[in-house]
Amino acid sequence: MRDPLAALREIATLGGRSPSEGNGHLVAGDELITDTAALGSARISAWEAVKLARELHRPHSIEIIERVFTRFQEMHGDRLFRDDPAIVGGIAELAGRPVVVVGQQKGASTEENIQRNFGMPHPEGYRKAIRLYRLAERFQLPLVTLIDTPGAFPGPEAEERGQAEAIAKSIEVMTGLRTPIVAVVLGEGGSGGALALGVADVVLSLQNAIYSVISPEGAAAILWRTAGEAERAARSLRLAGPDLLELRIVDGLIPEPPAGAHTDHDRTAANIKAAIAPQLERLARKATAELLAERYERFRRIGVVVEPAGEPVAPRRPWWKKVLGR
Amino acid sequence: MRDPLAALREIATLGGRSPSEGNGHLVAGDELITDTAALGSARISAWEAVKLARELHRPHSIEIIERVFTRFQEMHGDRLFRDDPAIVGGIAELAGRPVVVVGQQKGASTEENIQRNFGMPHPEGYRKAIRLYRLAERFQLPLVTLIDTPGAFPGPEAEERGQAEAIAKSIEVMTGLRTPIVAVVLGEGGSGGALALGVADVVLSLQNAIYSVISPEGAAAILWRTAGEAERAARSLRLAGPDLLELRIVDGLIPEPPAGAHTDHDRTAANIKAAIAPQLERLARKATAELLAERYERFRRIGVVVEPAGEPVAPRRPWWKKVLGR
Amino acid sequence: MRLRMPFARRRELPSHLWTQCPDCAEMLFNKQLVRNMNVCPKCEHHFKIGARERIELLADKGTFEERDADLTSGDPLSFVDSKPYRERIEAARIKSGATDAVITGTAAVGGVPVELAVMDFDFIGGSMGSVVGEKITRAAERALARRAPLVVVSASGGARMQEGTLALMQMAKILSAVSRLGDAGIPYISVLTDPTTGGVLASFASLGDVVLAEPKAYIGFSGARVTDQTIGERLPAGFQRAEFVLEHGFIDQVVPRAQLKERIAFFLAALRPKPVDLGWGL
Amino acid sequence: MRLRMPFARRRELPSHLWTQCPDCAEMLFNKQLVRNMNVCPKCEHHFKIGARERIELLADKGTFEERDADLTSGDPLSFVDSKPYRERIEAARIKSGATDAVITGTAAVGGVPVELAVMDFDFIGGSMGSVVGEKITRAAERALARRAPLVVVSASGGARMQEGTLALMQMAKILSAVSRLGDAGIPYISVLTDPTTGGVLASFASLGDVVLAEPKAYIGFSGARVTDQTIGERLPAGFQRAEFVLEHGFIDQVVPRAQLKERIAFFLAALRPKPVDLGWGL
Ligand SMILES: [Zn+2]
Ligand SMILES: [Zn+2]
Repeated sequence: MRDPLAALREIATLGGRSPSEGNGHLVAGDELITDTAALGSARISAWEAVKLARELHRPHSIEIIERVFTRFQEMHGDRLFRDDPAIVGGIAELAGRPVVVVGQQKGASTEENIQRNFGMPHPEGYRKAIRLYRLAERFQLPLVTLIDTPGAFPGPEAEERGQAEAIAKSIEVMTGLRTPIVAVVLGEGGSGGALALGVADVVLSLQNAIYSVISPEGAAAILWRTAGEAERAARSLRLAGPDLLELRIVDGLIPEPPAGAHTDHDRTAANIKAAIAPQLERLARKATAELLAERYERFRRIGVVVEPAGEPVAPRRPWWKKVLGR
Repeated sequence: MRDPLAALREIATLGGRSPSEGNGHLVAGDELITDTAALGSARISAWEAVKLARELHRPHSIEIIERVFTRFQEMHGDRLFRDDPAIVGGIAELAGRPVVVVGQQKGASTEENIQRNFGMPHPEGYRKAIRLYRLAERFQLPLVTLIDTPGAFPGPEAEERGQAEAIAKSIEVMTGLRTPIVAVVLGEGGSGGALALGVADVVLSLQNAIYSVISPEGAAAILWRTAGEAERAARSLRLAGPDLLELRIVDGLIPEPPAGAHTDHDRTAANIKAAIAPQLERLARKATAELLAERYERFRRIGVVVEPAGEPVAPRRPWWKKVLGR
Repeated sequence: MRLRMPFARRRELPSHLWTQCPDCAEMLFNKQLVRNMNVCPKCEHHFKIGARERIELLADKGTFEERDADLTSGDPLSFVDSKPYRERIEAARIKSGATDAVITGTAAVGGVPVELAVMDFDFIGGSMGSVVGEKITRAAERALARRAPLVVVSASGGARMQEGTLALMQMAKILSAVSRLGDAGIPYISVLTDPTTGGVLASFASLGDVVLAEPKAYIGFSGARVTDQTIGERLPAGFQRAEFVLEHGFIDQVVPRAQLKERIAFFLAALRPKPVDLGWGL
Repeated sequence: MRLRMPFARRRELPSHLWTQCPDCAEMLFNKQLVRNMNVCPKCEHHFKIGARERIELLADKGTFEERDADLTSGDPLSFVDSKPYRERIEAARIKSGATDAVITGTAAVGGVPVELAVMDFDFIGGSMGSVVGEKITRAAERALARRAPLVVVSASGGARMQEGTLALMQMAKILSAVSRLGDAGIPYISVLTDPTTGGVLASFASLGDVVLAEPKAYIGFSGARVTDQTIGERLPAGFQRAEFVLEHGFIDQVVPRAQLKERIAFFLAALRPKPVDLGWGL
């Protein structure tokens, strides 16, 4: 096996930083893990993380919203087709200041899951999200997104109404949204359907949440032709919190109670609040242009490519400086 | 009966102009009638106009587009739900320059009318229009809209998908669209469903087209409780071309062949081309801010209200000057 | 507050003291009904209320200052149906006590200064003619000029036929002004009450930054009867009622009348006008 | 042009001279097929073609200059399934003749200078990993820097599993760059070919100012098999084919291969980049 850190060094080379610099803009503290070494023996297996992330009684978006924020007023509808119960959103207050919050919503029971479509949004869910993003932008409210979905719903009606277009548009709108954005992966970050809420200035994850390009079962079915290899696929996909931190998909991990978030919703929410409040504070002080340029760079850096041998890659000059000749 | 010109004098008072000033920005010529006096005995009854405007073989949007423009490429879809055949649109060239053109599309036969839903758009039709308006804005192409609809489709599915929202949004987008717009009423201008394509810098109408707040049959059913009074309603509603010109709903009338547009599509199209080309030319020279300010004023002026007696209304200072203190 | 018969449009007893709830058939003592904001205490049926009553319910006490109260309709089309338009207006004036189908002015709601426009269904079915268009447009222009939010409460059968295309064009006139509020980052809250239809719904009423509706309010572009006749289909249950429209994605919340003021105040507190006008191109 | 077997994914005869059309079963002489742009002359079935063939068809003769040709994949996850990712890449390189699943460069199309990116389904199913993300992003950045239109021809099974979330994030990375083209008024034309699915369709492929597709191209977010299994429903006829997606409003035109270049050239001529960059906030 190849040294897994080699990949990180490749990233580092491209990004012009070494891993020891951490994620650059986040400072570790009690409320945020920014170095996987700090996890020590608390690091669980990928499959354990998958199970915890999907735990029925894990706190979902509304449970978190009610505990992290005050005075939440839900706002419904995409103004186009339908109000999708798999995505909730609205305006709430954090430390007395209004924010727009949007999250995928699973149920805590079978009945509720049927009503919420197991947290799998239709296109109209993403279009509701886009509408609320635009509301945040118009009134310069910070945006907090909560990611918790097995993925966008793959049914025929979702295809007919443009699931792909809706996800693409949601991502695109977030890349250019002129207000601060903090995203938190609460449970399952399922593929493009999760990323549609995930383009943020700061992307955090609960310690035991997962975020993956495909479900482990899906990967196993395609790569090993049996869903039985899901555990192995989970490991290979590097979808658990600490992996995401090492790969710089997320900027920090939010600690969970020792036995998992489902054992203590209040404490989980308190940890989330402690983690996001200082980030919103910090981002609010940035000029919009700086915010957008840094958001661009945050995603621009992601990926591992090898430039021709013998030509070491100089630290990449930020894109906007090239264009503006600075 | 009250002197019908009294109303015009009221408008004039409010707008700070007298009727003799004409429509302000348009100069009459062979290609455009801007004074109803010029019509003389050619002025037909309202009911005759209704019949001509609805004539099955009257040239509809595609027939006009093919004759007025060259190299028309239709563009489909609203990127949300469906491609509505009752609205057509795309890019074409006028005198070698690209324009975006969007129009309601009736059929010239029963089969085609069923396929085109008799020119009654669903919400997705208006959303396709909005998408094309935005395309015109992004690439600074002038927009030409062609109005020809009995009205927006009133079916339950259209209601469910937000017929009202779609029309409202289309109107709103047009009010602020940062590119020149010329609208032409080809046949029937049916209520809000027509206005959704009708917010333009210059609004023209074919001589025998109609434009009405409600169909004469609908008005008769409500006001006289019998559709049999449709002819009387048509007269009362002042929906014919010359009425629209006198009320300043349209800025000019485009002459039709003597027996009506349906008798000569080529000549009708040639007249339309002769009418709109100089308008597009003129509007292209305006700065965007001036264009938007004038479009605002064009619609801002419409309406007849009476301010308290004894206080003659001074010419209203344009709104944007008030705000900017000029 | 002026004591006023809450008009139920179906069966009702012609009593000065009692009104029968059209939903649950309960006989309600008028004074009690008024105390309960004209909501049936038994089944929560929301009776239609006039613009003045609505302003009493929404504006902070003593803050409402009416504007453009003396703007009245012309008769540009010299329109005559079963009676002349001028007579119809005169009758509506007497029936509703208002000069046209909207009352506008400045007010505070929950301490936030706003421009407020409230429609009155009693004035020719809340229909929108030049006066409604002019008054709401002026309210939006004042909102822009002083960077205050706009709150519009709609109740309307649509555009006023007796003013023809001039009425139709009010949709574009109002939206021209409302659109500029959006560009300038000034909040616009739209409240839909029973009924909001036609050209009012197809223009400003649908496009609030926040859209609220009262329970069971009838909300639709085409009247259900028109739709039913035109299409010859049976309509789904609850078709074109607020809850139905909410499910279909066009309303943020259905809010009972008793909570409406505090809810509007919440959104006004959250959506502050942007401090600087970013301009719309001049 | 290099003579290449047009791969039909179903029954085909392993001949160097003949290919059987998977749609009409006609036996087609390979040379004739290539002359016909790999379209069946009998039934117009559009065979998949490689990125180099596509560039030959679209770019004005001799104008294509490849960029970032030597950018290759790392193996950030040290991924091993039935074989190690590094071996899989090596095999794909040999099979397709390309270094990854997209070829990018500058070209002229109908005389208009553009940045061109063409995906190759033969390279691990046209899957999008870091290299695809980086190359298309660089193409978009070059397009912005020199204010030239961007044309992307997609053919992809989606994100590349072997690069995990790093592959997923390429969707955001590419769209960050593409979004800035839109803000700057620089045209972006997206061409969907058989098949365009998953994370590619759910990002840049869907958001062209103009979206064109080849006839019968398979276009969908979830594979039809996934959809079918998940839902247990029979799918409508033509589900997820270009014509179906056109009807549902997500494609501007379905364009036969023979007309594709002239059609792209038309839109490039009509949609000129705005002369001045209005900026995106700096
Ligand atoms: Zn009751
Ligand atoms: Zn064939």
